[in-house]
Amino acid sequence: SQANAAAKCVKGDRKAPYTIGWANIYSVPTWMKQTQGTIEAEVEALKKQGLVDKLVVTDAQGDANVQIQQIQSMIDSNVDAIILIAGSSTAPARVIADACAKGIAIINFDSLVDTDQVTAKVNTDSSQWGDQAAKFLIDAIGGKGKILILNGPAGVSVSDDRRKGADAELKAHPDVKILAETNTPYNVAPAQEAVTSLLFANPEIDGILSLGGALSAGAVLALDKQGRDQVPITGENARQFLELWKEKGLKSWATMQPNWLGAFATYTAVQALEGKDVPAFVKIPLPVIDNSNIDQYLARAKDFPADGYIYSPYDEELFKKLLAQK
Amino acid sequence: MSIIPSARADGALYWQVQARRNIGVRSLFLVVLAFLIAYAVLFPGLFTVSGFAKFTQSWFPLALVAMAQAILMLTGGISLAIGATVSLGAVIAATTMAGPLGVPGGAAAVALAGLGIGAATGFIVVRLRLPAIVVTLAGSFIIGGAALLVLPRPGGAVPAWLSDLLAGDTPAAFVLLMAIVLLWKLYLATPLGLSLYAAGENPVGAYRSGVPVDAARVAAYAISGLLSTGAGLFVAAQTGSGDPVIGNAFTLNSIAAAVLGGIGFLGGQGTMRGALAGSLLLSLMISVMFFLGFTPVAQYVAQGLIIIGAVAIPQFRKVQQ
Amino acid sequence: MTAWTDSAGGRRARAILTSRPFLTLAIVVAVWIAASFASRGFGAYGHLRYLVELGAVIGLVAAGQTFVVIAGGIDLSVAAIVTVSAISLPLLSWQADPTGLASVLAVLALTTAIGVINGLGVALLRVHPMIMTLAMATFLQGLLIIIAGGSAVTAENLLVHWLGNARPAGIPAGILLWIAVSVLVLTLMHATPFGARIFAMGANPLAASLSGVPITSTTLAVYGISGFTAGLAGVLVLGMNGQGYVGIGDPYLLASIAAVVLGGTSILGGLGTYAGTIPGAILLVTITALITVVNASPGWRSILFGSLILGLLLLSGRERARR
Amino acid sequence: MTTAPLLAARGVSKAFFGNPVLRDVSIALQPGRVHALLGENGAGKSTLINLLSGALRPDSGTIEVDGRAVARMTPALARQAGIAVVQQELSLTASLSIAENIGIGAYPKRFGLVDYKELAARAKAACKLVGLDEPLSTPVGNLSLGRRQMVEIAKALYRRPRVLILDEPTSSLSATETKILTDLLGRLRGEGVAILYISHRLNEVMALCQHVTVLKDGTRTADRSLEGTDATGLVRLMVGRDPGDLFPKWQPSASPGAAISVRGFSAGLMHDVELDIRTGEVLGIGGLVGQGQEDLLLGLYGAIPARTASATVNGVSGLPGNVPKANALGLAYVPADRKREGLHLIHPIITNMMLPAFARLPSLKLRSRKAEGEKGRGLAAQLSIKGDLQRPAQALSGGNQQKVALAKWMPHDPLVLLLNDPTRGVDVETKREIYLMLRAFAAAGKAVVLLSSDTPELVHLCDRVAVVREGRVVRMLERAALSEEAIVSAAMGAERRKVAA
Ligand SMILES: Nc1ncnc2c1ncn2[C@@H]1O[C@H](COP(=O)(O)OP(=O)(O)OP(=O)(O)O)[C@@H](O)[C@H]1O
Ligand SMILES: Nc1ncnc2c1ncn2[C@@H]1O[C@H](COP(=O)(O)OP(=O)(O)OP(=O)(O)O)[C@@H](O)[C@H]1O
Ligand SMILES: [Mg+2]
Ligand SMILES: [Mg+2]
Repeated sequence: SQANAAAKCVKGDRKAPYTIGWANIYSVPTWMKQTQGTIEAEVEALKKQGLVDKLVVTDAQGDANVQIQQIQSMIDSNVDAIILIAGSSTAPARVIADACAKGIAIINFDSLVDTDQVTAKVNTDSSQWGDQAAKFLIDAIGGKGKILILNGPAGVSVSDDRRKGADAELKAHPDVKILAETNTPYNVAPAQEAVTSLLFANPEIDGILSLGGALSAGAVLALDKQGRDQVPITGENARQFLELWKEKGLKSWATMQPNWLGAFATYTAVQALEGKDVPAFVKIPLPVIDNSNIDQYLARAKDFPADGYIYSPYDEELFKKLLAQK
Repeated sequence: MSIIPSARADGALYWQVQARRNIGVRSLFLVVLAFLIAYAVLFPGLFTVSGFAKFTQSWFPLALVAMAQAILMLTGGISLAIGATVSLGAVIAATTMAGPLGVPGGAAAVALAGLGIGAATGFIVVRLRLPAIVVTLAGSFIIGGAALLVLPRPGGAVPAWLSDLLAGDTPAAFVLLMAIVLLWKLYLATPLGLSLYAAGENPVGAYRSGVPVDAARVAAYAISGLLSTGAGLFVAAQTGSGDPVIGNAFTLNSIAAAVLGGIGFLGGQGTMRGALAGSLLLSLMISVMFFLGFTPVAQYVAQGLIIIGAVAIPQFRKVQQ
Repeated sequence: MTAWTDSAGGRRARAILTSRPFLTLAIVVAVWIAASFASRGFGAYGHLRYLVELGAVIGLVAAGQTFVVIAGGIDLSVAAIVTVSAISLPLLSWQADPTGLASVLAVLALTTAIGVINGLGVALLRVHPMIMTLAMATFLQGLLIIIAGGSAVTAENLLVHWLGNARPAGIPAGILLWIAVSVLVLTLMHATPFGARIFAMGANPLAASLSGVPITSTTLAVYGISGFTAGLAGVLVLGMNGQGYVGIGDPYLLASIAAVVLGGTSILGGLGTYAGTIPGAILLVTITALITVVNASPGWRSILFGSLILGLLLLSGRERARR
Repeated sequence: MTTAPLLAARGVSKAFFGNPVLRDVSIALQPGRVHALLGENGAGKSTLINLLSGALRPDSGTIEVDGRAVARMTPALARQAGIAVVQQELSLTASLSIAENIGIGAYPKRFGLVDYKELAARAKAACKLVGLDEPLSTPVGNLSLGRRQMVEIAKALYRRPRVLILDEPTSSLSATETKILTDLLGRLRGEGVAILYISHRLNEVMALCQHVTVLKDGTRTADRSLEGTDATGLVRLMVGRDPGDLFPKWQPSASPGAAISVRGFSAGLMHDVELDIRTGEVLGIGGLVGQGQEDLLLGLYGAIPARTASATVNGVSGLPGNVPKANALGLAYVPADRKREGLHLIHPIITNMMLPAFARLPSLKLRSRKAEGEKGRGLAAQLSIKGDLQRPAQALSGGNQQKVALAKWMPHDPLVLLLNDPTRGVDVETKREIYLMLRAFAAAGKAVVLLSSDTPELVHLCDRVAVVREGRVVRMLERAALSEEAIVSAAMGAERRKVAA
């Protein structure tokens, strides 16, 4: 990129304080609510610096088509930046391109869109997630055994990417036998139900490759309720899972999709509007939770909702460092 | 029989009948009009070509699925598979149009899939006399599964020129919608189309009067399937690609739009113009609430109130009269 | 209807054997047997017991739904009500309530009130049930944004925990609860004037009203019951999962409707029985479990699930002609 | 007559679920003849016409058109053969306009579309014949029962039938409309149309028909010319024994006390009504169809909003605000449209009979099936409703449905009976029973309000008749002044004035 080039989409004709549009796909789930919390906190901080004027929030109620319409409305009302969790990895691509053409800074995080017409994308690496999880599990069961794989909903990029990421490791270990796979929403109850049925169908299970935190909690509960021994399991920073991990003394590993991605996206948007160059893709390193640091996480549990996610701490220094990486 | 005199033809009958049908939805029209005005005040850009184009593009797929649901409800049926069918239409479009079949071939595949699924559903519901609500619930899993087989994760592509044509800066979607409404009017003016109402409200009586009741109902399902996959095709063009779960929300929205528009569940009650107005209201509501700066919580509450109000207030006036 | 003829015993037995509830039950048993051959663990006592326990949640939601459907309506807010119940219970716990009974009662009062508001909209504002309950579900989403995640109190409620985990005499408490509710529901439905009014209202509201059936209060009661049973299901599901979360009720909307219809209740109202909904609910969880253990891609699994429901419907689900 | 019958059934039999409804019945419809089909409720008349028109198929026997047997009669074939059936308000679609209803199944087409111009012309012609003057675009749902009946007839005429079958076409028509219809049928007969006419009003049959077929319990008991028969003879043919008088001997039983008294009453179409309903009387309500009579009853019953300057109902002042309150005050209402307003067709007969009881009993009191069964059987015996009470009400013939709609109020011993055409479609024997019941009811010091389209009924049964026109009670005819002419002329007053102006 050129020396003083602004970030993509940004034309330099917008002046602080900025109006930020937060195009949420569905604001009801707790993860979203926590994310919204980090965004609001960041906006407050930026307001104090005179950089942000107001935050406009939309909720597409889970409907990718409505999200398109709401982004269109944001364009129509000429917001300065849009931060976005996409309801579909393809659907908003065209409306985002329109926004980009209008000089609106677009920061896409968490669920990404297949288009490069954005200022920046911010995310952990889903396929790395799957890869690391598989590595841990295969290691934990000694390189061979029978496992279950728990996936998020079918037809959604994130769950598909995580699963694909695990493929290489699994292929490399032919002694690891996949007994069964499931696709459920990222929720405890459906995972628990599915795993219970699988437990009865499969008397021997050596490990569970779970690619979502609530799924792991459901699996642990299922094993517990059916009086089966816990097995090595991968997971995520869902508070319920971490508490179960400690309580049952699990052999486990977890990573996270930090809620502060929202705050970071907001920060990045303002930086881009302020004329700073930002990387087209900011890869957030996957934080790892294991037996060495789980207590630090659980020590902060009280600050997080019971059905929420215990995310790692963050501050502006972290954001600066992340933006500086090339 | 000569005692039946041949009176002078009354050419105005069609229009009188049409005018009568406005009576039931007049107050909904007023509500929609109020929202339109509010929208135009909040967003004057609505009156530019591209503003109008974008606005109608948001509405278009919902309008199609509202029609798809309404035509079924008029015959006393219902579909919980509308959303899945939209998804299937979208993924078929996104996987065929950029390939050797090209746009015409892809469009034909989409249309055939819609007609075929609709006709099959109709056959099962009508000829095997199974409750439509569960048949289509089962159908939603089957059709949704098929969409996942066609495209396991979002992807595919629709030629850019088609996207620009249908969902660019021209009000092509609006023109298309008008054309579809016109076709619907034509269909309703055919004996089979008009039979919809009789077949829905009073199937036994209609059968005895010589109405092809079963054919009318199966045809309704086929048309409904066509409209749904058509909505899917549009969504694919609008988004430039396919997504196997993109349509999910359309199922409930289509029902909400139809019922909001005064379509009854027992068949034969309501009009398509009502269903369209209902879908327009649902679509407008989203934009108007945005421009009023509602927070998500307020959006949910207002949405509930608007929907109830749009149905309750006219009812109230009716009771008072 | 057929199960309650007061004619000779033999005819009565035949009526029961050819009735929809019995047919649905027979299908459940047949599916269980067939599935046990395919997968050894499927027919294990523990698994079947678990399926029935899962069925209890659907069964509870579907109890209210059966009332509403027979009364000629439909309740699309049950999923949101289940979630509200599971989420708000921890918020409503008090120190002075060691058993947790008071908070459970408070939550049930809340969900019943939500149902009654549905009823008010339907009966007084004359809003179509589908619209009224859909709008209510939307309201409740807004409410959930406010209350969800707000409390960090896990469900430390003894009663709820007991419901979700205890097994007196080897039978999960959830199943016992379901049995108790079923007896009550069946009695209310088929052995009281209130039940008769509901059937009359669903079959022909105009004629019912001209016969003196108090339409408004009956409607309020019906939707109130639906709110109550959905709330109860929320309490149970909270106990079974140890934790409530937003979306916990989502699976129960379509499931409750499907259980009602698979059990032979007419979606048009006026005909049906909860006796059919019970096996209908078990049938649904059975099929879901069956699909889970089948190794296939998500697309094929979905297709298989739909086809199974359709096939079973073909066996049992003919709508009777009416009008 | 030497020509082959236009339409005939030869030895047809039909059973429903093993219960024979028709046994070896034959009937032949000749051109230029009005053929009466008589029989008690449930004798099988409707079933026979359903066989003739292809709506049902016979178990054995054949249907012949123009002397040739038709292998498989269907509604479509029947239509092609020029057979039109007037069902009793069964075949209309409420949301379609009059014209669209009339043409349905046989729309004139142009380029594959319905030719509205042609449709309007032909529908208008058909409407004119039956005296329907509402705009053709009016949705049928907006019409009263009687007007819908006229649409149904116009619909049959629209098809220019060679064979016209009418199933109780006059059961909800007033004398004036009946006259229009009978004149019309006379003319059609002159055109050579074969007409099959079902009615329970024997005076109409006597005046109109030339030939009669009588069914009893599904078998044909008579098939003969009507010449030389009188009404008594007809009844004898139907019931197989000598009939008594149709109407009970009138004896005054009215007392000066008012059961209901309203001043300045308005409800629906009715306005400014002053009315006293005395205990012990049968008060008739007459007039042309659809002048607001029904709203009068519904308003008193609390079923539609009503306003009054003052009102007393069984000693309590003010009108009941809703139906349960009206029931508590001792009012009961039997609607005219039994299928839509009176009955729960899909529910067992016994449940229908018990419904008012269910509405009043404490909600959570346990029911006793046994007691219900006994009470139901008692009612069925009282009103001679035959067969298993667990059958759905829709399995009953029309007349028997009417009896159920009436029977359900009997156990409650209402103080005021509001009746809306209670003998619609009821056979003579049952009518007689109902009349006896009503008079006995009045004699027991209760009040009966009888809204009826059957003028003889008003004349012979009532103590007084209030004639309603354009939403007002225009005349109150005392017993001494009661006659068919008096009622009809009071009802027609408006038309006369218009003509004079
Ligand atoms: N579809 C059916 N299923 C069962 N029973 C039927 C059916 N249709 C008619 N019946 C029975 O057949 C008998 C004859 O009925 P039908 O309607 O022909 O009588 P009807 O002579 O027309 O009587 P009405 O004068 O009351 O109209 C009745 O007992 C009725 O219960
Ligand atoms: N589902 C059903 N079960 C039993 N009988 C039925 C059913 N549907 C219709 N019938 C019978 O079909 C016959 C024709 O119906 P229709 O409504 O014309 O009766 P009807 O006797 O002519 O009544 P009305 O005298 O009021 O015209 C009736 O005798 C009725 O008993
Ligand atoms: Mg009959
Ligand atoms: Mg009859």
